[in-house]
Amino acid sequence: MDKTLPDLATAVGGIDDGMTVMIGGFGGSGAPIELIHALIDRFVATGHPRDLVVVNNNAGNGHVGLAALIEAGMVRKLICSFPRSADPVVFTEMYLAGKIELELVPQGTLAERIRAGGAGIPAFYTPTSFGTDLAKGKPVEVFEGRSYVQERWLKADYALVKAHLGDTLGNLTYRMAARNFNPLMCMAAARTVVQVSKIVAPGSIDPEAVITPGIFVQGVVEVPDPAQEEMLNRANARYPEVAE
Amino acid sequence: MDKTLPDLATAVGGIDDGMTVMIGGFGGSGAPIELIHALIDRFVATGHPRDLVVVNNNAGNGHVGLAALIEAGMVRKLICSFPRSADPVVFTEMYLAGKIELELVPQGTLAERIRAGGAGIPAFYTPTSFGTDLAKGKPVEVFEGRSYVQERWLKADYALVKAHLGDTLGNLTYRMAARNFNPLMCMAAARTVVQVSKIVAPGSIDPEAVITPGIFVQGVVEVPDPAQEEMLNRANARYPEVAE
Amino acid sequence: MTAKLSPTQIAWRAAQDIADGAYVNLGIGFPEMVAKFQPPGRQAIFHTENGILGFGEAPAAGSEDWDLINAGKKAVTIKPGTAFFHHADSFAMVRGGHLDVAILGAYEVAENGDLANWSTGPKGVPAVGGAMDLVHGAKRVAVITDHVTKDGKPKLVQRCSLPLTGVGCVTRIYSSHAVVDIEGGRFVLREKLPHLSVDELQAMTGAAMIVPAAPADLIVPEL
Amino acid sequence: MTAKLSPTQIAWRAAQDIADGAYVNLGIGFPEMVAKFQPPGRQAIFHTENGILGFGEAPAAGSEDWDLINAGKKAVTIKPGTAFFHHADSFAMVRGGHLDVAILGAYEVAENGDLANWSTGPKGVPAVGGAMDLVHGAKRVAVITDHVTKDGKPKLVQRCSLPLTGVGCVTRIYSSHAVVDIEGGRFVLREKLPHLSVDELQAMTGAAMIVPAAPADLIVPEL
Repeated sequence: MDKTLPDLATAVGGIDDGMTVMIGGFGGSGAPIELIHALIDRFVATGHPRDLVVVNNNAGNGHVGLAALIEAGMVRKLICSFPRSADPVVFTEMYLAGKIELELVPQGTLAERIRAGGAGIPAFYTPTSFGTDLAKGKPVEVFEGRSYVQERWLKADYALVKAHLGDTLGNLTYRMAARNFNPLMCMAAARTVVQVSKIVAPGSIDPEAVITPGIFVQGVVEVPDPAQEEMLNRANARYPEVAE
Repeated sequence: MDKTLPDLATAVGGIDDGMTVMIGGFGGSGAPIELIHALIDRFVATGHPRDLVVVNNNAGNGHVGLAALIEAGMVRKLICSFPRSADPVVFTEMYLAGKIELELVPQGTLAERIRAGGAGIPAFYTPTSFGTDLAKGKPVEVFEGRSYVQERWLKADYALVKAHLGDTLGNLTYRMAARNFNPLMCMAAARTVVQVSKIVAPGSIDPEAVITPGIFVQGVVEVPDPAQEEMLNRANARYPEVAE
Repeated sequence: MTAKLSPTQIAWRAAQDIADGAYVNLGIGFPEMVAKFQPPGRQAIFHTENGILGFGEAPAAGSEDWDLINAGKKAVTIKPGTAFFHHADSFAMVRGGHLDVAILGAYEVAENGDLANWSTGPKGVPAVGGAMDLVHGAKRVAVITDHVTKDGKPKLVQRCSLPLTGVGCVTRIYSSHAVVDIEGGRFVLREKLPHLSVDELQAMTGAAMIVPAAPADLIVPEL
Repeated sequence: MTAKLSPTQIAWRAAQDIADGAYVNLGIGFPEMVAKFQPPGRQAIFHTENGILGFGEAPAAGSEDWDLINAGKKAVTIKPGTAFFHHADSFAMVRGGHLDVAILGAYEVAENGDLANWSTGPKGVPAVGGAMDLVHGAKRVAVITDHVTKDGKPKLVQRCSLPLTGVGCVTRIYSSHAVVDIEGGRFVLREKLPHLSVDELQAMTGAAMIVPAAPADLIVPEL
């Protein structure tokens, strides 16, 4: 019953070519940088996984984390709401060169589609995007005189998540606004692996304070001092580091 | 900006005839007994409110709280999942006598309909109740080869909620399984009034520990030692107390 | 030799199929007993609809906290690793397919997997609770039940006559006399009480069972 | 006399209409400035899409915590009464109609209330963020904008030519030259810069305005 994973490589070891992978975080906050980098390591060593469909709110920043994953050429398609950032050059160049697909989803719809995936709700109606280009091709229904767009659930093969504390049963807490999409993605993936700053014994987290109950988590790996994307980018970091 | 209400009578003073009122709790845990009794007091004194539509998971127990509200003749219709209890005599007699309507809703659908009401989702699809009597008359749609029932949001004019701590901005915590439907009902009512064991100053509740953010709450009233339905029923309590 | 298994014994048998670390929801009443019989070395994590995962046993009489109850409104306890959550999150766990097993009672189970366990007909007060969600949520839905009604009528039937809880949802039945799987719209006998002949069991069953060459013996300790 | 209001001044004007205790979402960039100009004695509660209600001002440089940011990815602070929550709960607040006001930027606003503020057309990388949710969620959706584009073309138009963010959602525009309401599918002039004639303003506006007998003066302090 202990969900502790020995290392990051093990955590991402089951991600295969073509899988849909949800990656938590909003910009840098809550982004599981170390899990992403472990996935890049595997690709550098083996050429796999590739052709991934990645779900994240953004499209990465600079040349680390999600941006590095995209830059490595591992991502076939990105599902996100806001592929802009302080330094979006990687995604922008690949998108304009036709090397990566984009499914643009309004942010609230993205969050709700992921929750729906986790909650067994195959479709729901939202006022968001009605009458806009992003509603094209989607069923519209009128309820109580107002028009709504039908949106479908979003599920993933894997979720890569960053949390703060995690116990060995997978119960999680988050740090402030680093919560964002992470708890939802835990729910929506067949397999959720989580990097936590500290793995603690069951009972160390107050039952009232658990944000993600362990049922939504398949593995936890300890990353004591996780990198923060903003700090890496201020230092002009790249991943993998370029030998020159 | 201070949402503190002076007393229970004020808290329930805006509930008018025919309104839909969500009442939190699952059985006795999380049931806002004192708010319900204040509403009964108003009815005893004024004859109003009446013809209420009440949403609760159950139908009351014994002769206090929700059971007393029903017994007083204030409830036209009950929307619930499980109108049975250790002592369901009040609802059972009135239902079998045709004096109260019942809309029976599967428990998970009830919870999700309330959340949908709070989240601006007018309808969603669920596998629950497909092929059963409770799906009769509801639209069915097939997604990825499986059949789902369309369910509609549920909203209320008022929610009566019991929480543990509340700050003056309406941020709330709950006690253990007394959480249940309460946070959802806070979201789904035009006006949510909450009885809390203690009103505290903003900042007294850790921002990570807030379960219901204040945006979902319109008023808080302090009830320092709330009655527990199970204990009232063990003492064969009635509300109002019967003078004999 | 036992004429039939007691409810406690049926619960024991059902408990033997629950893996270590499994997330399990036990229906109100009789199914709740399953929790008592986890095999040594295995620890399931129990879910209750009203918002607790990983709760513990009943507290001693007199030390109940009525904010800490299960779906049957019985007092429970917390233990290391317990988590609380609201009803929408609770049923996200159910409907979203996160539970490994749900074990429910039954009025009738049909060979097509249909279950009737919430209404005995139009009389009385109907009550459904979380059963309709559970039957479409858990990865595996099992039923524990007497093999026949008090009047001796089969509870394992061709088609349910009572209002359905769910369509084609049950995959295994632990009865007072047998363990029966549902596969391809048919009852498949897996285990039967040793003293009982296949013909005797078939006579108590409302639809033809597929019977393997040698169905295993259903052996349960005295409890 | 000011030729036109600066963005800061537009933000000031918009802030004057926010009630004490209002729940407010400010769009990324220019609208964020509105928070600075709450009238004395009033305290709005600011919501950010990424899961904070009631956050405070930016921290001093060097003391940022990058887990504590707003939707524009700028560092913020907590203050007494702050609450954290996940994205689905955050957009439940938005879509569920719990916000009192959302103040957004605009490329174009049409007299029918349509807003275009997310895409300047098929070139480049499209990005929508939370704008499409906000325009259908908040009780009141206001826009702050220059009255005309850099090329001098009207931003208040008959019909939007750019991809829409939302249909019929905007009810008030705070521009560099005027305050304009949208009512019954028409622009209604409420306030204009004192030095500006109605004809001059109309000439800068892409659709005919309804002009009351005496539109109020739009008077904003130097900031």
